[in-house]
Amino acid sequence: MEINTKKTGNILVVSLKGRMDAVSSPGFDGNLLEWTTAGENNFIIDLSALEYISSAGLRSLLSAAKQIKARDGKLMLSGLSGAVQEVFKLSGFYSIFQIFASETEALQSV
Amino acid sequence: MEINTKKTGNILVVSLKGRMDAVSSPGFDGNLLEWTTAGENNFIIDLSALEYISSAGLRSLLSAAKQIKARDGKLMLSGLSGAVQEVFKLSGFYSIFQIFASETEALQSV
Amino acid sequence: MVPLAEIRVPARIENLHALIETITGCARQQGFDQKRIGEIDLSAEEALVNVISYAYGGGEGEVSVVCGLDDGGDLNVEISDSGAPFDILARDEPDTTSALDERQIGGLGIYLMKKLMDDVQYRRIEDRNVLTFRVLKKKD
Amino acid sequence: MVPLAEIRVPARIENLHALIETITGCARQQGFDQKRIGEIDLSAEEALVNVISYAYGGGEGEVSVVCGLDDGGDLNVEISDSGAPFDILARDEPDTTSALDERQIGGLGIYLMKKLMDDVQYRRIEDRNVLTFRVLKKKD
Ligand SMILES: Nc1ncnc2c1ncn2[C@@H]1O[C@H](COP(=O)(O)OP(=O)(O)O)[C@@H](O)[C@H]1O
Ligand SMILES: Nc1ncnc2c1ncn2[C@@H]1O[C@H](COP(=O)(O)OP(=O)(O)O)[C@@H](O)[C@H]1O
Repeated sequence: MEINTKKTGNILVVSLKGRMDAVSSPGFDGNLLEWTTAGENNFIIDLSALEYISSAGLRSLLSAAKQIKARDGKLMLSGLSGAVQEVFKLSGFYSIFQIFASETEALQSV
Repeated sequence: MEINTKKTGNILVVSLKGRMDAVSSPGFDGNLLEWTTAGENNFIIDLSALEYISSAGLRSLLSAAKQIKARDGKLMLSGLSGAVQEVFKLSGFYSIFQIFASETEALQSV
Repeated sequence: MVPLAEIRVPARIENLHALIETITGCARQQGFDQKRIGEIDLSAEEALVNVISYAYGGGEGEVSVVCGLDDGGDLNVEISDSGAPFDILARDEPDTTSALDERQIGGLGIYLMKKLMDDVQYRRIEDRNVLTFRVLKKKD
Repeated sequence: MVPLAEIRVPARIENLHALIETITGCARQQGFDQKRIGEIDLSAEEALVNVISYAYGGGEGEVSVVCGLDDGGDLNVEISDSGAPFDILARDEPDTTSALDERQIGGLGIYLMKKLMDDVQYRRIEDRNVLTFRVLKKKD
């Protein structure tokens, strides 16, 4: 999985690309720790280039949501499609995340 | 392997990323055919993000060089490092390509 | 079952992709579409990661995969280990409805596999845990 | 040889990555560094692509890989097929010096494997072609 970030205002936009699986998810967890330690509090995680997510990836996203909420931060997801959308539906993840069609719409909402 | 292109003057800069192996090389061959059919004649193939090349990749690059030369076109390579550099050395490919340290240096040479 | 492909490797995370690709390779050969292959990919990961993470406690062990077609021409994937007996299908359904604060982390892997595959079975055969899932052949 | 990992799949390009990753998984477990793993990756691809492309003519067949440690603790990788007898090591060295116009396309795969691996052997055992390469264990 490729992880790219860019800062827009006080929001860190994180783009995930490729496979978020049991091999790659721990890298995301490590990055999140770095970002929050550096003081980041508001996140958009854009999944439009994510092709695959397994329960290991869901675990990382859920754990991120809990950590960010505990810090009174904000987490939005955007760009879900295909297999990622299907897995989110099956897991009931639509009801626990703020989800936008695109990164742009997520940015406009704040 | 990811293939990205951008046009700079009359040169098509092609960036290869990831693995150029027996699975991915045929895709490159197909793209080359499209580019030459569309009239492209001058190429820089930037390998700075290429992590791996096998003989199947070498075959595609050599075949590209022969085709482009037959059309009186120009082919430059740039950004070789690590494993790609080692495989080029073992195969004697340094003597048959014009090779530059970076895409910028290749562009400056014309 | 006529085996199409087999792999036996140490149950370690660095072998996860080899294991998964052995399974998706079989599925590709059977002509399943991209979407179904993605679901097989996911189900395979879920089953395999459990073996890798839990079957041998902290110790070393192996995991085997056999793919093949059954008499009806459907794809069968058999994943087995020689760890302590553990029926992964006997677990309760995970929480998929509560809000963020109450939502438990984990337990979704097996649930997804059960939802996506056509039939999932656990058997203890001699000293092995054998998990089998079946993918019905595509209708022409 | 104590087998660390084994895989047997149809000799098809969609199984190439599963085969290669079975081999590099063994190498990782033995603690080889990134550079050496890359060389093993390349050598494995070269040997396997030949089996996939040529061993069975246009027909179907299987390819097996066994990785293990020999008595000296070095990694051995054995790649075998049941195609027509063909000693891949008997070929002439390819052209690595002539200029573009004269440079022949192809023939580099086996050459690279021979250059990079510590020992490469071909044997015909019963009805199988068996190619073995050895990677000396890293010195501490
Ligand atoms: N092979 C196994 N041996 C022993 N325990 C297992 C095995 N597989 C799974 N478990 C147990 O079942 C639980 C649920 O597994 P799973 O549904 O995949 O979710 P997760 O691994 O994300 O918690 C694990 O947390 C583990 O305690
Ligand atoms: N298993 C095999 N059975 C029959 N012929 C083979 C086999 N492997 C290789 N060959 C022959 O050997 C030639 C050289 O192989 P190789 O060095 O890998 O280069 P390349 O495949 O790129 O031409 C092939 O072109 C093919 O004719």
